[in-house]
Amino acid sequence: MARGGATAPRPDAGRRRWTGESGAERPGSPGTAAPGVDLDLDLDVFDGPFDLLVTLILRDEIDIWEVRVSGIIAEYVVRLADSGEFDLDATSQFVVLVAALLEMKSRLLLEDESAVELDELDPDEAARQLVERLVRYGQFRNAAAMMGERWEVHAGRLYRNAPPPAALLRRPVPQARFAPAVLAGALAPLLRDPPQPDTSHLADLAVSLVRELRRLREVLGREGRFTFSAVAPKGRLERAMTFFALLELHAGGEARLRQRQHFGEIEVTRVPEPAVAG
Amino acid sequence: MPGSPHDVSMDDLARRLEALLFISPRPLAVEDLAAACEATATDVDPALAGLVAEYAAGRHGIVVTEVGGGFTFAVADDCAETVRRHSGLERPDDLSPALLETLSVVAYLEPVTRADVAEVRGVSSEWALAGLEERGLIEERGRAATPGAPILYGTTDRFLKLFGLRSRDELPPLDEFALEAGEVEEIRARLMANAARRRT
Amino acid sequence: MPGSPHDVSMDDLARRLEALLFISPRPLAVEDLAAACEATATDVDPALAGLVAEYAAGRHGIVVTEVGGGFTFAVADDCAETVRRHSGLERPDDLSPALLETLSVVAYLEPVTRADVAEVRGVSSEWALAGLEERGLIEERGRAATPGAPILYGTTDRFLKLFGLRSRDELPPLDEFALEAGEVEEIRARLMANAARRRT
Repeated sequence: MARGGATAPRPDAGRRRWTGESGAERPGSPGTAAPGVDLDLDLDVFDGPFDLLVTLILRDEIDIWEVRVSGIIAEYVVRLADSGEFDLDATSQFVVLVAALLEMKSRLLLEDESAVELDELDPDEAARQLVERLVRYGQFRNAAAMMGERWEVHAGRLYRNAPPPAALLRRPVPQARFAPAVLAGALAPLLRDPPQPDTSHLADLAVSLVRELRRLREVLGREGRFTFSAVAPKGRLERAMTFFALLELHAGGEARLRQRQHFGEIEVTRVPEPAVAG
Repeated sequence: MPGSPHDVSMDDLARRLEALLFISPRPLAVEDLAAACEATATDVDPALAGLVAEYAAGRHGIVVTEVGGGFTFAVADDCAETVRRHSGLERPDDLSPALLETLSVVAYLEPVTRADVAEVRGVSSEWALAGLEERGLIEERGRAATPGAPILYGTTDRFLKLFGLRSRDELPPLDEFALEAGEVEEIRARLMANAARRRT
Repeated sequence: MPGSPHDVSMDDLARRLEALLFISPRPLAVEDLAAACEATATDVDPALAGLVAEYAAGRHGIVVTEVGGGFTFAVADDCAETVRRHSGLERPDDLSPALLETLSVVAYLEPVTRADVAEVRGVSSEWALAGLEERGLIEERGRAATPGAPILYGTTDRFLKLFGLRSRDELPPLDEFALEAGEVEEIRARLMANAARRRT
């Protein structure tokens, strides 16, 4: 793609809005209707469709602090498994939205951490330090705009790029300065297949946790109470999964857990409906 | 030119300088030129000035410019389009705002570590530094004598060439880019508003 | 020259011819020059004659000569010794990992376009190719018969010398991948596939 001449300046050179790696932008803006993901949620703080939840969070009407994102994911995976259908578009949309929620939440967590540190400072001092930092950063942003302008003017300049003719070289080309094997070595990493990201742990855990949750809910619904040893499978990993599932039931307010002594039996009791008030 | 050949030839030293600038793929400093001509910088200076005048903008299809720590020939700006069309040489891809910003941090603070850059920008700049390194605009400059001995980065001669700078000293002082009082006030006000919102 | 600047600048066409000859590492025929300037040979001839006169022997440190059916700039004979002395003072460059990787892609897959190299390496390789060209390790090998007719690159005799190879067939086989050096197409396919996978 040949571009225009080096002399043609672009009007907004170097004055483009800063985007890129910006940590300052929020995913979606307040009031943006979330694209349709058909999922009904029943969470501590919210009972209704997922779309509505996202919209409310974006409008700051629900505090993302209060929302357990893992709960949303678990619900979705259960629904996905139950429906037996896989809609790629809808699922990608869900993943994007959940990622946005997680990003917002993690950002809040980080903000809060720094706020705690700053609380230990004199509030005025903390504000002064922050302003100082932003002012320093602003300086570099302005400098970057100047550099952008210089780039527009100079980057297209053409310099000669030809090697001197051999006759004009005093020093002859160093004979066999490099071993040819070096070339094969340099190419080899490109020939190797890029490693596949290992997602097995994610898939395994998610699926078996969801299955385990469903199994325990059934037992709980049927019997009202049970003990850990009665429902736990033999394998170590499987037992761990059962344990996590119990914690999920507990966290979700569906079951009460009780252990009378360390390393003793865990008793699980159903919490009568409605589990969540309001 | 055509129909009006010059009657005066260049002097011997100037002609040799011209040959050197033509042949070298890199800009040549006065000392390099002097060494190659077995002359002193005092001899070279006026001859070079004459050469620069001969190839001043508008006179020839090429110009002598001082860039990247030395002197070099370049295609005159108004002939670049013709050359580009014929040679297929492309303008380098534009730098994204994130790359430009990272580059300005490196250029003003070099040598800098990855952490220094992240500190100024407030975001991890690993990707941006890798992009700049791949484009030949920054390079490793050894390791810092601090715990972990992190890599130090600095700008390259190619950086100087692409930004039309004679040397790093030619960058305008950073102070010139300081925010104006009004802008600082705006930042302060925004921070206060945020803090107030978080408290409620 | 110094002390006697010319009063007449070159005309526009002559200046563009000058720029074209300056940038091209190979002689350019009158037809090439005419095409590049969107002019006819009849226009180009007098402008070129003027350029040849301007750069006649003894006037500048470089001369315009006609060789092998085309015109090119070359160092004036009486300046050659200075240039040679300068080349003796330059220290040889090492090849950075990026240059070496790019060189290996060109060496095993040649002829390749800039886009092929970028595709295989997964990063824009313009700067690396320029660096190799400047070192005389790769050179243009005509144009690909694809849209836009991009430049094809291949390795040079200097490359063979530097790596102690008698011919390109002596490139070490990529044993690790059970491929013979001759199976270029297979390597190319594999590299392209890897590049595509890396992008996703």
